[in-house]
Amino acid sequence: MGILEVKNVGKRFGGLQALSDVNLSVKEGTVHAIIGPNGAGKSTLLNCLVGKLIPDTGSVSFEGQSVLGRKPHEINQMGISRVFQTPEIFGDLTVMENMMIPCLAKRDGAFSISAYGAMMDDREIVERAEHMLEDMRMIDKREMHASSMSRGDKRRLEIAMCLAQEPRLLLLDEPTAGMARADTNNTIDLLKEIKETRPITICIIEHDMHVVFSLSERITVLAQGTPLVEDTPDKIKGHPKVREAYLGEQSGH
Amino acid sequence: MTKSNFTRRGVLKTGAVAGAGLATPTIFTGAVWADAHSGFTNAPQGDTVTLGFNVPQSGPYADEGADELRAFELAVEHLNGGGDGGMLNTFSSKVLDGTGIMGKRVEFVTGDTQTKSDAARASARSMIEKDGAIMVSGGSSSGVAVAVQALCQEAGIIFMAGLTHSNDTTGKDKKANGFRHFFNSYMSGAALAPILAAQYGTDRKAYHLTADYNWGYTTEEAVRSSTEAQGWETVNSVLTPLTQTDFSSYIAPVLQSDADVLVLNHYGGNMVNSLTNAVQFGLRDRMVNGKKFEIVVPLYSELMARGAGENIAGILGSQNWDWKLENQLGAKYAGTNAFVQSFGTKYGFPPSQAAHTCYVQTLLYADAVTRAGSFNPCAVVEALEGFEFDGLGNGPTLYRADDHQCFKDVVVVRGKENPENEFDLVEIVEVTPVDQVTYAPDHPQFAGGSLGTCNPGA
Amino acid sequence: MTDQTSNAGAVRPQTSKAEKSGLFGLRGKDASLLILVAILTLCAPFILNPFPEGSAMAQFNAGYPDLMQRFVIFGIFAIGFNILFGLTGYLSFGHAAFLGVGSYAGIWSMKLLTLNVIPSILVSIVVAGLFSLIVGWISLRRSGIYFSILTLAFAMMSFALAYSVLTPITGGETGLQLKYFDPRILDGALAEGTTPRANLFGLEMGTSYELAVGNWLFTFNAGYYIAAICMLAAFYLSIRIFRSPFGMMLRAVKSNQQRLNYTGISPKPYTLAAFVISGMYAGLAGGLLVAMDTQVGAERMFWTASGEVVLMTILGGAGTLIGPVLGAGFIKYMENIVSTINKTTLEGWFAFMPDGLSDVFVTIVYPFVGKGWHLTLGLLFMAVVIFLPGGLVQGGQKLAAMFRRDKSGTGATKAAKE
Amino acid sequence: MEAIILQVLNGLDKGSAYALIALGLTLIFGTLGVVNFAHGALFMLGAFCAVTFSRLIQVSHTVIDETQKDFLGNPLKVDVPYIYDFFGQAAGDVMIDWAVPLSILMAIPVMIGIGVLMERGLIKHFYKRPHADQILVTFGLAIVLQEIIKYFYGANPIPTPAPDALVGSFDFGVMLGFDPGGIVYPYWRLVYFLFAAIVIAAVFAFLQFTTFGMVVRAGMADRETVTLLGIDIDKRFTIMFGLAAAVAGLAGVMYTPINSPNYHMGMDFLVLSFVVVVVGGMGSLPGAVLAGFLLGIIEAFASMPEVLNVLPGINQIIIYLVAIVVLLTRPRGLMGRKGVMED
Repeated sequence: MGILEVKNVGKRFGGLQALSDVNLSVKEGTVHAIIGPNGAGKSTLLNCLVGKLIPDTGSVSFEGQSVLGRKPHEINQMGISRVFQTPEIFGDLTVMENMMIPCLAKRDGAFSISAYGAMMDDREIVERAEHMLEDMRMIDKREMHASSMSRGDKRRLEIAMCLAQEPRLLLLDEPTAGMARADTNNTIDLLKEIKETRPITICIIEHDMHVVFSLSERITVLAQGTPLVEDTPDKIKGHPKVREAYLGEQSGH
Repeated sequence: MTKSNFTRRGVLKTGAVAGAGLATPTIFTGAVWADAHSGFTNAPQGDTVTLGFNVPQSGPYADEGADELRAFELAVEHLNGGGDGGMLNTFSSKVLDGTGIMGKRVEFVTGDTQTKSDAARASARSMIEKDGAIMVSGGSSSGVAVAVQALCQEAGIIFMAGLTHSNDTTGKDKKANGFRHFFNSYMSGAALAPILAAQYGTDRKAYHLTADYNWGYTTEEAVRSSTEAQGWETVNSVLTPLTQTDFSSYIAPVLQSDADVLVLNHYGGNMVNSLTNAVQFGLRDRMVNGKKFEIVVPLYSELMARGAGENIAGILGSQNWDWKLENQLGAKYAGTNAFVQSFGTKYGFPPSQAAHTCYVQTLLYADAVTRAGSFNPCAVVEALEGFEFDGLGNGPTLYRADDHQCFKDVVVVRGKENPENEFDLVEIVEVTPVDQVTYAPDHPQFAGGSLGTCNPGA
Repeated sequence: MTDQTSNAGAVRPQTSKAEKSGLFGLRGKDASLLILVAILTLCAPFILNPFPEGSAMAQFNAGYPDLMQRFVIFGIFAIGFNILFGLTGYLSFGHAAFLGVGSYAGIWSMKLLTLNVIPSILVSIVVAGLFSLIVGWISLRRSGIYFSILTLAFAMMSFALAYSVLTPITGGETGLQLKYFDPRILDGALAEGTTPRANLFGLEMGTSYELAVGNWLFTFNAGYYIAAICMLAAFYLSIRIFRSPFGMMLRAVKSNQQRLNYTGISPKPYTLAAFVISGMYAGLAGGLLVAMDTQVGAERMFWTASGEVVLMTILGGAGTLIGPVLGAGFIKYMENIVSTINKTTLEGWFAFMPDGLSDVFVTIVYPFVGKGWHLTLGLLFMAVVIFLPGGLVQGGQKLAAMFRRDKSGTGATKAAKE
Repeated sequence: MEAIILQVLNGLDKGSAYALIALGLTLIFGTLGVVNFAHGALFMLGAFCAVTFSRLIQVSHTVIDETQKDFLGNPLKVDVPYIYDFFGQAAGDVMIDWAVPLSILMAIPVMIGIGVLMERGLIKHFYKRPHADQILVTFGLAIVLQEIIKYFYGANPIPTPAPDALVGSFDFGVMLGFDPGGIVYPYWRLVYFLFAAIVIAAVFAFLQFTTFGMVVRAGMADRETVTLLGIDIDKRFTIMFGLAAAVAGLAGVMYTPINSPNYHMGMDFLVLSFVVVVVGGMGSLPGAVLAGFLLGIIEAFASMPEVLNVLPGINQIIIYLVAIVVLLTRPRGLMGRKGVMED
């Protein structure tokens, strides 16, 4: 029984069968990658996991509890955090404030009004946020406006914000898309570090095979909305079915 | 320390000249002035007295407000002995001699009501609290009149209403410190009904379109009850929103009904638009039950007539006053020509009824103060209550003590078929004499209010 | 002296190191700002009456009770609106409805319960809060322009109904006023014909104390000070909200709702709470309007009234602490002072010039004052937004920056900042 | 039955005005992303083009007629329009009579000019500014424009009649086999409806069948891509603004015989036109037109006495009620696109 169990999930958009009969099991503590050519349904699957889309058929459960029908913030509160393709952070807020919000979410839940005490008087949250920033080596940027940072730093901040909630499952949607090689390597290093230092399961959707093979322990290959194979990276590398799926379209990867 | 509900700014404003002589600033408390005022709000000190003219200067009634303001300025000029004296020469009371009011030169301040009760009250409070006005006058709607009248009652100054036609102003919302010279919905109905019956017959079916607010309600009720008393039948009555601009969807059902008279209980922009739309739908040329279809507008105003253009041709309505009264109906309405002469000379066109009522109200106030020998509001109220006068353009008139409403003849007019110029759009049909429009103070259409007692303020 | 939210949360590193809270839990700049506003508000009767009575410039004096009351009351309204719009970015175009509903509730409390203003203001706040809860709960299902139009629709329906169908409850066109024969179950009956007046445990709102210094006359009005204290409390509370976790969440809503959702936080209750809080501010303003001037007309719910508070907030600087108050003061000053300047006044001002010249000046200035005050207002709106994109607050900051540059190196800067 | 047909006609007629104003508004709103509170003022300016035109062609010189007296007893001054001198009295009278339709000729260039001037001089600088700033500046502009009109024309409505040939009404019912007098409809309102239909069709044809229109539609769908393609979208936006101003202006010109224009008529229509655009859905031209007609018809039906007897006061709120219901059931209005003005 994995931490995340996807069973027989299907999703249809008008005439397009985006997902059909997807089964997936992510083991606790592993790094699991989902790869596939463009239009294979990777993003649709991810959106079904976090509550942005509701699958037409099948079930998705996290730690034995169904996530279906729950709103994104409820699913997040169950312990799933998501990193987006383009970093989604609070651009108008400072780095420190960006960091404090997930800390508050962790402690106070989806909604709590504390409109009277000053934010900066909340020792517990301030310390936790500062600690996290130090961990991520961003403490010197704490007063910066998040929108004025480089893309690599935005990504780092977004991951840090997700980690601050201490999720059991971290979903990453092409975390290195559009990044320069140096930033990509930094991100790989960061993810490796996270994997080693924290008890966390990571599920990653990625185009870049370099990233996939440097990080993951299991790989699921998705093509035309259905899982083709699921295996360890070594086996996937030479798998004929995978070659077939990629050849002709984007053998370059 | 003194307690006052409204300041006595007039004290210092005019006393400033004397105060300027003090070389070193001295701190007074209000108590120092206690003996200088005479026990009422804004008692004028020194040699001037300030009146507040609160008229709409922005919004749809801005032109009407501008005309009221012209009349006020003219009245002040005449009171101070300028110009040709206007109606001072024809007024039956002769105490005003062109030396201001009781020897004090008249000054005035102006404000913008925006035809909103909040803005009107703010503006009036500024006149009272900041400028030390002893009387406030003007306005172009009943909502504003009722709001400002109540304010003046609280503040302890006199309110001389401008154009306000709703029964409520001297009915359920009447106040001891407030006076209305303008006529009201009841009088419109009572004046129109016999003439409508004479002109259009007693066997008529009326369809009412009524503005969906207080003035509309009282006007409809007044016209309805007095026409029904003449034998008319009211087939339907539909309320239209204040903000409506296109009345086509209200006019169309009239075509479907068997009504042969349409009564438009609308004022201002509503009336201009509803009348224009009604004429567009051919109502004026329509025949129903073998009778010619007729449109009636209970309250006419020159500015609205101008806005509606040729659509008003042949349409009956009532007015408080018309500038042609004296020329056409003789010396009973003396004062009219004197006023038109001085207004026309100064501004180049004849005055509207709104201008007339504001001019007359200012004169009446000045006269009452002079006769009472005091600016004290209670003295003024006493002087105005039951005051009978003549020579102000409406013939013999009574300021009734019971409700502070003027009783005088009502003019019934009709839109001219071929107006010669834009100021001569209506013709006088008849004048309904005062006894036909007089009602008992406790008439049900006016029930529910009480004057209270006069309030002199601080 | 004034600071923008963007760097408002701006907490300097040293402050987070357990510095003890300053005035009522406010720190540094915030505390100075509060003190400054308090001083300005309490001394308003002096500050707003700089010209001696009877002088030509006395026209520009704004230190009379009605206008001073309006400054602070509309200041409250705008502060509340800013909590919603400035922080969350949700542009409500129907906030005047809450002010109106608050006013009606307040006057009914004075009609049915007591003439004391405290219960009336409380009733105003509660009723406006409940109404805003309903409107907000429905309208917040949509965002952006769709939200704006939903709030506009509710406000316009409130206005239209209050003006017409609900006349028995609202007084319709002529509004609601107090009568001596209203039931008022907590007060003794009033003598026939007397005018009911709002009071605070016997202190009537209209009570004024006048102080004459030379030719100057200063009016200290009880109602103004009660409204001013409410405004200071409202302002203080708004600073607390801006600086609180809740305020930060609201800014996060404005910044990125997607991320907020995926951080396990539901934006809707936060925006709804902000909506209700700002509705209650509007209710407080409405209640105070009634307390100061016991009359309500439906026009205060018309869409132009809602538009006015939007303009006040943007004009002053949306999202800043003090901006909305400045914007409210600016618009109310224009409305009440510039509109009263008539031709006679102008002629008085230019009387010192030779005849021909003074006529020229009067002719040039006349279209912009008196009945032309709207024109001046429109031109100033455009000028502010073109030259000061951050509103009046930014103008203040620019001035302050210029001042600082001039004095830099003299050491006066620090002294001025303390 | 007659009553229903009449109200449908009324609804279509009201709807034409709403649709025309909303069409221009949504062109600016949906394509340029600018909240234009001055759009109502453009409608009002259009109406005053008609007023100005009919005054211009009646510019007169004064002749003193000693035989008549004015109200103060002085000799009457009679005005003789110059146009009589140029074209003779008969032709001059025809031109004065047809002033409103003729003024379209003046209104089109004037309104396009005003639109272009507005965009180049003011709006251009606000594309990147927050919506709040756009609201403030366009609201300021609207106030200034209407105050200028008030200064020159006063606050009172100015009667601007239709040509004599089109005054009066037309017995529509007889054509459909109803009793005479059953369905009578004013000529000018029919003209207005046809005119609106033509303008709407012209705008759609322009956007559908010209390259310019294709680019603009592409720009509405995805502005960034179009800019990336190296197309000078700025210039096109200027033209769009001119076009939107012209549509609003024409709506105003033709509206003058229906209701006498006054300086604040723009503000009266402003709120309603925003409601129409939003109910139609942001960024959708057909949505704006559909919503315009829909709200017009619903408003017409809500004002029928039969309806009001059952639901008193429904006419006061119906438009807003419909707007709320539509927006709650269809999150982006009738035909709105995702992501336009949603933040």
